[in-house]
Amino acid sequence: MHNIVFAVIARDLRLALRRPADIASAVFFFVIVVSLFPLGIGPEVDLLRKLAPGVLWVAALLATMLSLPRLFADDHRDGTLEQLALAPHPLGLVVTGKVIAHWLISGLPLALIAPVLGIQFDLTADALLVLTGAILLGTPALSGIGAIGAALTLGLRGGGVLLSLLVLPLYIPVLIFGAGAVDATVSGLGGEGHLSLLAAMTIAAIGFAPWASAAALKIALE
Amino acid sequence: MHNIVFAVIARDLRLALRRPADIASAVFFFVIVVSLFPLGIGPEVDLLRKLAPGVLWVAALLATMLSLPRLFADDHRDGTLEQLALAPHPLGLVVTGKVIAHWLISGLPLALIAPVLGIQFDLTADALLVLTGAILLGTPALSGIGAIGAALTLGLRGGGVLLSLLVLPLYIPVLIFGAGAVDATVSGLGGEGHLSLLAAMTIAAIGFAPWASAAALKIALE
Amino acid sequence: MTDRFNLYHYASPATFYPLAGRLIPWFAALAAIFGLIGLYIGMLVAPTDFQQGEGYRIIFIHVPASWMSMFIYLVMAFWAAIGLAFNTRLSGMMARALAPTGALMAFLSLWTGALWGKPMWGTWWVWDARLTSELILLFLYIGYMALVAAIDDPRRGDKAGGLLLLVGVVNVPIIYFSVKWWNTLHQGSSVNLAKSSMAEVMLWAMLLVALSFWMYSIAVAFARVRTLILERERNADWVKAELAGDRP
Amino acid sequence: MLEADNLECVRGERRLFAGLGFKLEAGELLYLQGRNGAGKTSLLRMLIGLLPPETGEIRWRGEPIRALGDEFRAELCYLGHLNAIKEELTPLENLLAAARLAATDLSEDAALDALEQVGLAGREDLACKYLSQGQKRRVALARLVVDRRALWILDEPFVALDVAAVDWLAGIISAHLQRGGLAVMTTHQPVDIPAGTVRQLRLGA
Amino acid sequence: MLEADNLECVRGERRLFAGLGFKLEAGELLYLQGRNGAGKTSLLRMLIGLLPPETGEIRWRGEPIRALGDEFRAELCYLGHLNAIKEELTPLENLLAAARLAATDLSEDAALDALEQVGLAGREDLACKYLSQGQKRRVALARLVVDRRALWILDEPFVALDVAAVDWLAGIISAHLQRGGLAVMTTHQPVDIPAGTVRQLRLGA
Ligand code: HEM
Ligand SMILES: Nc1ncnc2c1ncn2[C@@H]1O[C@H](COP(=O)(O)OP(=O)(O)OP(=O)(O)O)[C@@H](O)[C@H]1O
Ligand SMILES: Nc1ncnc2c1ncn2[C@@H]1O[C@H](COP(=O)(O)OP(=O)(O)OP(=O)(O)O)[C@@H](O)[C@H]1O
Ligand SMILES: [Mg+2]
Ligand SMILES: [Mg+2]
Repeated sequence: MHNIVFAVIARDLRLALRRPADIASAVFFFVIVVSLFPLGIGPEVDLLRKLAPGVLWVAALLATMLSLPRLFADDHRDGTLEQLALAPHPLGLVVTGKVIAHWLISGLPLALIAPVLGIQFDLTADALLVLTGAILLGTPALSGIGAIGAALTLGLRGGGVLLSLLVLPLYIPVLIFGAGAVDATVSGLGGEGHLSLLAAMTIAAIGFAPWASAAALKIALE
Repeated sequence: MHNIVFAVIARDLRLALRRPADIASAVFFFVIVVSLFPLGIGPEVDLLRKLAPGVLWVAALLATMLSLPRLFADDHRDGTLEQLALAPHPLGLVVTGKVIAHWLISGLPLALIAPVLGIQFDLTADALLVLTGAILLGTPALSGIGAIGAALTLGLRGGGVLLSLLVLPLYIPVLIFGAGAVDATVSGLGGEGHLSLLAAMTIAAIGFAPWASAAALKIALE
Repeated sequence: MTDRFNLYHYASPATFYPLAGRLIPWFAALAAIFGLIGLYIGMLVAPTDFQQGEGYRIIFIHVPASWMSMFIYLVMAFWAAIGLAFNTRLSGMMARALAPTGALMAFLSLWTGALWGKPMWGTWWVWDARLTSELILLFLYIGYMALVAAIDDPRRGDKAGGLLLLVGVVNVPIIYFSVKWWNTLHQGSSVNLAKSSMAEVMLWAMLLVALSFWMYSIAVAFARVRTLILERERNADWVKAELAGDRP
Repeated sequence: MLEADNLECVRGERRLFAGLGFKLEAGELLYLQGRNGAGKTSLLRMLIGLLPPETGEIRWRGEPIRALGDEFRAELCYLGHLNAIKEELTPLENLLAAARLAATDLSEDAALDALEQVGLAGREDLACKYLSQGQKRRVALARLVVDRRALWILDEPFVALDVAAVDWLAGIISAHLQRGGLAVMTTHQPVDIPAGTVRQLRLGA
Repeated sequence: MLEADNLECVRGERRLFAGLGFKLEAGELLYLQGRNGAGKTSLLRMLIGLLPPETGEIRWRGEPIRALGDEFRAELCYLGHLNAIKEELTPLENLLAAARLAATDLSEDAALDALEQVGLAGREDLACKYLSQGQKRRVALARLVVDRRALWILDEPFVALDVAAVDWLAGIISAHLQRGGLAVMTTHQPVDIPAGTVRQLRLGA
């Protein structure tokens, strides 16, 4: 039963490794967007420290979102998705595998690089720790929710922009609690409450999103 | 000779109108990103007013960038690009047409909606005027530079993220002078200098970018 | 006519490979010698600056690294132009081989600059024209490497990468003249051919380190070019012979 | 084994066919004919359960396929207009991944053997994007060599193949029928399937 | 008129062919044959100037095509594996847009007439994404009906067409040859071109 989940993860990771530029570029995108803000806003250190959580989270959101359109599109275009839908196991499991692979490729590297960027914004060690934790906890939810959006917009031309339109509003809670956790730590209130909410969202998203996405995929395939 | 430019513009606009969700979504994306920041950063009005130019410009950049991957990809996938390359006129003219159409679809609507968003950030009438002017002047350069990136990454899987990696650094000057113009107006220095630099960049980009893109397209078609 | 022939002769990977192999040790040795002397003068001989204290000595890395980062980009753009115009095989490989060194130099320039900025300007980083354009240079290097890595067909990769190099070349004069065109925090140019405002020892130290970086870049670029040649021509007879160890 | 009853297909405002029914037993091939746009592909997509018919029902071993779900799909092998191969992976990797995802067993040796049979010996390790149109189709067809599922649904399998490959594929389909398999196939090229019972069904006026 | 001289094609590390040459005069058809992966598509892409040959030269009316550039392309009509139609546009819009972009004149009446000839009457105003595989191919082929350029390069034009459409297309190609046109074509299906001189060229061992 769970073989299929691992088979999908293995295949997606292999495909990603076949073009390592992909993984690297998502991280670079994150880095670049984070560095853009100071550019537009100016160099005051105090101001920057205040912005840091918001900017980092928005950048993580955008980096995740940018990789979403291809989550199912490649498989759709070359006919693999059809074959996956015809395989003798629930499509939801296949999607679970794809969501996990997506997180490993896009979410995890962001969490690993985030503290380095945080240093440049002059965040304290505590805040950095919470930032990393929050991104680790929150990005799986981003991948899960994103999968629903990607499935719903599959095959629609202009899907990329439509997708962000659907997905961004749903990302807002993650953004608020994610940035909130860091903010709370910086101001000495402790971010645990925010973090546990993030964890709850992630568990809900991972459990529920694949099945919603699977239903959407079946509609797209008709 | 210039017929071909108009023919391309007419076709691309017709295609865009066939799926109006596209144009609307770019604008919505812009609106959503701009509204995300106050969420991640908090509600202080003074702070927000300071952020406004940077945030608006970064959002405009990202909205433009998001629509870039499809600039040539659709034509490439269905074989139209080959036919365009085989037509008996310079490919650079074709690309000029596509860049203009791209701007009409993605840049122009942003400039029209930007002042409305600026009001929410409490900008003065002067600053709003300069903001609109700057976006009007700067976005053609974004489309032009973007075309080069789109052409270079055409057909590469994972091109979307690689594309942003190539294009975002080149967008930085536009961002700096665009946001700088508004900043200068807000602080009473006058934004004319920045605006004329923006105009120069746009002229250079529109004149030069289509030919560089055409060369890149020929490489991609080999 | 013979000139032309010679050029093509050395532009052929089969002749360039052994030539580069013979030259590498020389360049490496020169790099070490110049570097040691330069750093010796810079760190021990040059006087302490009355304004900046010992911290200013970072200049002996910072300035040569900044120069090299721009110069290497120009050289890559030159090779790109040759490659696109004459379709020579070696040019693309030269550009590829130089890129990591260029990125390293740009990174060094930014890093040492930032280190220096903290004591001097009270901040690691400001978004002024020179600093920004140097950062763009680093991103251009990275973008170039990512682009050529993403294209499997090496010839196509060379062409696409070459185009990117040529497009990005506008950035180099911007870096160089930014201090003149905009009023920035960053210091203006103080070394020029006619007269130098710097103390002579300092100038010497800096030039020696710059020479050392130069030799180093050539040596590593040649080493990389050799592996690239082997990889690309692995089916050519001469490479097979080379790998089998038949060649003296 | 496979029965269709009173099927109706409506695309947009066009009724492509109605009242269509057939019965197919073990060892039989249904050869679907009809001009371009007659609704052949649409019918096939109904048979595999991806397109719900307007009216009517499709049964496999007597049960409606919607009710069977995974049980039906475990016996089904579909080959569509699209090849369902990944351009970045090599033919070998593609074949192995497809087998794993379809939950069928396939050893590496068997896969290599299948690739040799479809004439891709020497190209097992070249990424599929470098293959020619016909070679890509052959990678997709290699799945059939090792496939032992009962029902094959093939949408224009002969497209892009050269003459030798067409003959070879016809042989593979024959062998499948002789093993007691069923197949539904469309093609515009006249092809001779040497064994098994061939039933014809012509769509459209 | 069209001459190729000592062409060599290398893809990756594989030499597909070398020393290939031919001459084609007005009214002649070059029928390119070869198994899958022999290099037919690659050769066609060389002839249209999109793929630079490793060595050798291609001449049109005695001049190298690289030197001719737009002049050569003004006389060239290429139909590849891909249909080059926009899924969102209707067949009519597609045909008109293609003509404008190729800088050839085409009135709406002529376009409608062409669509009727390819059997798409009644579907002129349906977005192409709703068309069947074969109908999409027919939209692409409609360009040939009105095309009067001298050199046609056709890569497997018969794919996905039903029997009636295959005959029709063979007739269209014949008419082109009789008008004094040239054509280079590949196909794996045996097709009979009634008029004009047919020369054969077989690639690969
Ligand atoms: C990350 C920050 C920095 C970057 C990217 C940077 C970049 C550069 C570049 C590209 C050059 C060579 C250009 C030329 O020769 O005209 C250069 C030279 C130089 N930099 Fe920086 N720099 C940075 C920070 C600093 C700081 C903080 C100082 C000291 C206050 C400094 C002092 C100098 C000096 C003295 C030169 C030599 C100028 C000359 O003699 O021509 N730089 N820098
Ligand atoms: N929305 C729609 N409105 C009208 N007609 C439609 C619509 N969608 C599909 N069709 C028609 O439905 C048919 C689809 O046919 P299908 O793809 O099943 O044909 P086919 O028999 O497989 O043809 P081919 O031999 O060309 O592959 C086409 O005739 C198409 O024009
Ligand atoms: N990078 C590469 N390395 C090795 N071989 C390659 C590479 N790229 C392409 N090829 C080979 O080049 C050939 C391309 O052939 P082409 O597409 O021209 O064939 P074709 O004659 O049109 O075949 P078909 O009848 O299948 O359409 C294939 O055999 C393919 O395997
Ligand atoms: Mg069909
Ligand atoms: Mg072919």
